[in-house]
Amino acid sequence: MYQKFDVVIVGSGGAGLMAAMQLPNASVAVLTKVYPTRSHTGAAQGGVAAALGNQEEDHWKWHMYDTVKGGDYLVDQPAAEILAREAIDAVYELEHRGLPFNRTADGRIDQRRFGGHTRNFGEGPVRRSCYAADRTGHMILQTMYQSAIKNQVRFFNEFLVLDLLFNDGVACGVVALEIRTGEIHTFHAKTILFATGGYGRAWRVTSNAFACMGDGMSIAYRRGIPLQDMEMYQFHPTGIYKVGVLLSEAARGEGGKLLNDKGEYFMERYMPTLKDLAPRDIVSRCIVQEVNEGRGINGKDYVYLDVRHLGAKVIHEKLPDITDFARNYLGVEPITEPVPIQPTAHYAMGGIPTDVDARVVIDDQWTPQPGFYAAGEVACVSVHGANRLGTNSLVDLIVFGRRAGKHMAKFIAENDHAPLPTGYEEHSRELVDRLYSSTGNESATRIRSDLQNMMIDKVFVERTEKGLRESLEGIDELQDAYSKVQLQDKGKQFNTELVEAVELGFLLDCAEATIHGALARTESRGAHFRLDYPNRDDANWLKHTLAYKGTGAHDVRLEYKDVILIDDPIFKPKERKY
Amino acid sequence: MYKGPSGMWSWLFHRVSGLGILLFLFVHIVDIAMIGFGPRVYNESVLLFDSVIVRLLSLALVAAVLFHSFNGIRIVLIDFWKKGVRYQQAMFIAALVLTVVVFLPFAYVILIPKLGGVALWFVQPFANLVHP
Amino acid sequence: MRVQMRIKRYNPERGNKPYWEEFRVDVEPIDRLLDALNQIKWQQDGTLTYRRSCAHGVCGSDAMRINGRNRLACKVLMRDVGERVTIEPMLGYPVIKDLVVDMDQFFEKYKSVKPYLINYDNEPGTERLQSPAEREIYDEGTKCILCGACTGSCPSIWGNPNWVGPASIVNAHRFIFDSRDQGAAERMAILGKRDGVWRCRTIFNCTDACPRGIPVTDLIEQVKRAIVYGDPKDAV
Amino acid sequence: MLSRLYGGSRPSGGGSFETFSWYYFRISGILLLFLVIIHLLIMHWTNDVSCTTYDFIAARYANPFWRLYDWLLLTISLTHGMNGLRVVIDDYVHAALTRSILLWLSVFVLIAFFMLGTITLITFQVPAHLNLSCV
Ligand SMILES: Cc1cc2nc3c(=O)[nH]c(=O)nc-3n(C[C@H](O)[C@H](O)[C@H](O)COP(=O)(O)OP(=O)(O)OC[C@H]3O[C@@H](n4cnc5c(N)ncnc54)[C@H](O)[C@@H]3O)c2cc1C
Ligand code: HEM
Ligand code: SF4
Ligand code: F3S
Ligand code: FES
Repeated sequence: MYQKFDVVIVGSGGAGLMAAMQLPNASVAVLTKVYPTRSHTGAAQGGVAAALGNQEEDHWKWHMYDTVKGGDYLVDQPAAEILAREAIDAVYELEHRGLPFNRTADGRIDQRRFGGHTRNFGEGPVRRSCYAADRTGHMILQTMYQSAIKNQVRFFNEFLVLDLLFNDGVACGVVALEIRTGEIHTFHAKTILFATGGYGRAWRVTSNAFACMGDGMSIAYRRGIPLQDMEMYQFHPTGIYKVGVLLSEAARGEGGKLLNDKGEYFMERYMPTLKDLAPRDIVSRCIVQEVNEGRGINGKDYVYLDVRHLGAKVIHEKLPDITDFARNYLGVEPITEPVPIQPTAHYAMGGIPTDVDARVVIDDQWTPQPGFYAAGEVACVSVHGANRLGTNSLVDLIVFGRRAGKHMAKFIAENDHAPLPTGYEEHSRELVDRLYSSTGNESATRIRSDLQNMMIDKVFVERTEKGLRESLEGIDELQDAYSKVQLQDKGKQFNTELVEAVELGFLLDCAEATIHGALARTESRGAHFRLDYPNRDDANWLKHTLAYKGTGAHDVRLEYKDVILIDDPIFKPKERKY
Repeated sequence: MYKGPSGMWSWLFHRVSGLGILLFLFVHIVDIAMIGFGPRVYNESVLLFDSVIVRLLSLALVAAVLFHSFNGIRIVLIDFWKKGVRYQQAMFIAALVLTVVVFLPFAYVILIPKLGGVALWFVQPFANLVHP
Repeated sequence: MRVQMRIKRYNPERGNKPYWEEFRVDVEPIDRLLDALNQIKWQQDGTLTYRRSCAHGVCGSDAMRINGRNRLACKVLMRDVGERVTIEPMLGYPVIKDLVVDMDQFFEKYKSVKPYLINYDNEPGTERLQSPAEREIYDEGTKCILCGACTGSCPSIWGNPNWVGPASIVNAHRFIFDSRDQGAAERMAILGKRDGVWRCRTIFNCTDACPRGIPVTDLIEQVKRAIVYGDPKDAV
Repeated sequence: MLSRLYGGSRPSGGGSFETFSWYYFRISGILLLFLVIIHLLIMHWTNDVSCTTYDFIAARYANPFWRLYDWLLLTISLTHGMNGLRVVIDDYVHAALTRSILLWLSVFVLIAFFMLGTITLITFQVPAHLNLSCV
């Protein structure tokens, strides 16, 4: 089926919906592979940072500083400035749309502390995170969906986008599979926004939803668009052992501590000042080091998060989610027992490169790809650099989602529909038909679990040349195997086996770009820690990786792009100490 | 049916009892209307109420009315008493207990004149129907 | 532990009658029911169809009828369901395939109660003020993840699919009782109609079913009182 | 500033028939509670059913209070019960035509029984001689 819109937004998480809100007078279609309120944004717990200064003095510049430093200086600083400045308005916009923030006694939006957010350029913690109980992401998603209903946005729910169409370098549409009927649809548009989220499912232990399969990144990548800084992947230190479900940083914010097999609160040894509240990359690395040195619990690959000393009252009142999750998924009672945790794959700092208006840029010259936009976790602006601060992702969604929407409004006023290229559905039909008709007898389950195990063994918190090389071979083998995947379910209607198989293909691409980028980057920075190159190397590596899909079967071409710094001594790269 | 401790049984009983009472009400209006036809017609029609089987039915009616009334109060309390929702389960049990407690003496009073008949009815179900 | 899973299957493309199928899985007691379903799908029968996304009870994808009660498959642990478990799609929705039900009408009903902030005043430069106490009044309703478990558990909806259902009322409540909102009267007028709140006969299945622990019936009763009294203020 | 609580723009909701119907259930229910239980006590407790003969009824209706009492019982229980029936029909019958046929039918039944009961109560003439067996 063919349909025509001004704007097609792929993804109904925070980024996609925030953009949709800015386009009240355009014809907008939002395509999503799950119902809008099932998007992964709903899982975010902690909060959204903005220097409102409702609780104590705060300044957007301080926020910008924390963002740049937290990202280990791989941050494009003008983008970080926009993030910190516009966060304030974006949060007010959400409030006006009805978001039920917690309130201060005088009726203002309440704010609390969060890891890495400081006052006066690193002097001490500041209350910057605006929150709605322990479900800020859920409230953002609900509020935006409600707003979208009010504005009568057209949703296409349970549509899996398969391909992005270009005509002469101008984006002009997407092709999608309607999951319910198995039909292929083409959406012709003047502009397209990708807001498809991350790819945490590439790791066995992850906080990410099943839907986080890197779809948008891979679709763009297959169409010749680079993926930026894919080696920068954040592992959150406190995921529930084996399950990966996140225990929010709030647990450590309230005073929870990490414990090893010897009964030692080991963070005190590594980071004497910030201890357990050091940034996520650092804490994750310390956990892995403990495990590697044989101090994991019972010699296994996990440690404890201990909140027992906080007492039942604090645990019940301030950490209800944690209690709930620990009881539910481990059968552990946090009031009397420590909770088994391990680092869990959490957030992609990298993604489709964009400028500050969310326009996709395809090379080191910042050449925009007309009509194509990306925002949210799928995009790399880059405001998170090598490590994202807690609560900064939601800021990213609302600030750059908003800018994307505003810029698209301008774009559609100035441009007409580019015609669709010939045979525009061919590629997608082939993709699907190949899976239907394959008799290769390869199992998607096998490939997926091999990939997830490999990524957690070799492309995790600590990386080495040897491991990365092995994973390079591994990914090539898996890519080959993937072309032989065979389905049991040959039906058309609601074929989730087909959907999973298509997504697996996307996931492999993202893993591929990640591994190539990581192998090439011979330094340690933020979340990318190389045992064989343990230091940051600004002379050679203060630059973004751009990974392009090559022409051969397993080719990946790497290019690099400078990090944009501003001329201000405060923001000059220096050693990151906490 | 939905499993688990909810208010579903109370709703089902309430609905069935309400409709049951309504059915009886129709019958009752008709039989009272018989008084308009004079004593003979009425007395004969009302004789029916004396039979054992109908006595058992009117027992059911009493039970239905009692449960429906007490549960009706429970519903009103749930609706208008702000804490009512919290105690719905307890109030359901209370309604059941009250129903039984009030029902027993009623049953005794209604059945006692015919206890012999009741015993007989179990042996010879139709004997009393024809002539009580 | 070894568990027998009895699953109600339905595939519109292969014959048109639902049927029961049994699977055996080996699971850990603290595995989620969703893990067991995945195990079947990935290792035994790729055609088994159900929705899932977040896997930890916050997205609302996988509401289904588990041993006769509506639950999220990712929030139920295997040790709590016993060695035989019966899984069906939720009642009250058309079934698309296996455990997947058609939620379109559910969302249409949700939309019908105007589940968004209505405020006709000009937007202030900063936030609209709201005291913590005012915020607290509508807190419960904000937890809703639109999983549909409540609506699918309600006998009123089994009988009358047009009924607006508990989930919509919970979300209407969330705005009716929000001090920043000015659309209470519009919503109350909608909910006062034939398929509005009055179809709720306080059956409480919804409260049992809600995976977020929302006191659904309580909120519905507050809305009823708001309509009867004509003012939300008197209802809580 | 926080006094903008539930600002002026909240006219009263409700007022529709369904709202009234719901309210009526509760009010009539409470009234019925008393009327029915007293009725049951008189009919089944203080008297055995075998005593409720023509003469017994006639003796009661000699007093206009009992006529009024029974008329209230009739009216309220009939309207309450028929309202319930209407709700049940609404719940289970969805075909528009069948539904409206049934609803009209129940209106007719309601009126018919109401008339029958009312006429009985009004027109009944107490005979001169009563033969009370039980009292
Ligand atoms: C447990 C957890 C807690 C977090 N807590 C915080 C926090 O406290 N603060 C913070 O700032 N950040 C937090 N984050 C990170 C943040 O939630 C995410 O990065 C962010 O929500 C991503 O939003 P998004 O809009 O980019 O994408 P998503 O919300 O992931 O949405 C992606 C959308 O794209 C759609 N989609 C994807 N592929 C396709 C396709 N092929 N076709 C059609 N549609 C498609 C999906 O249906 C979905 O609607 C947390 C993350 C996790 C996992
Ligand atoms: C004796 C005191 C009575 C009380 C306190 C009472 C109370 C109620 C209440 C509160 C309801 C509403 C239920 C709801 O909305 O869920 C109701 C419903 C109903 N009542 Fe009564 N009632 C009484 C007597 C009667 C009588 C005498 C009849 C029969 C004529 C009757 C028939 C019905 C019916 C048919 C319903 C509808 C049931 C439903 O919708 O599920 N009730 N009653
Ligand atoms: S109220 Fe509860 S059960 Fe109902 S949709 Fe919302 S979360 Fe689900
Ligand atoms: S189950 Fe249904 S009847 Fe009301 S209390 Fe819940 S909505
Ligand atoms: S998968 Fe999200 S609620 Fe179960």
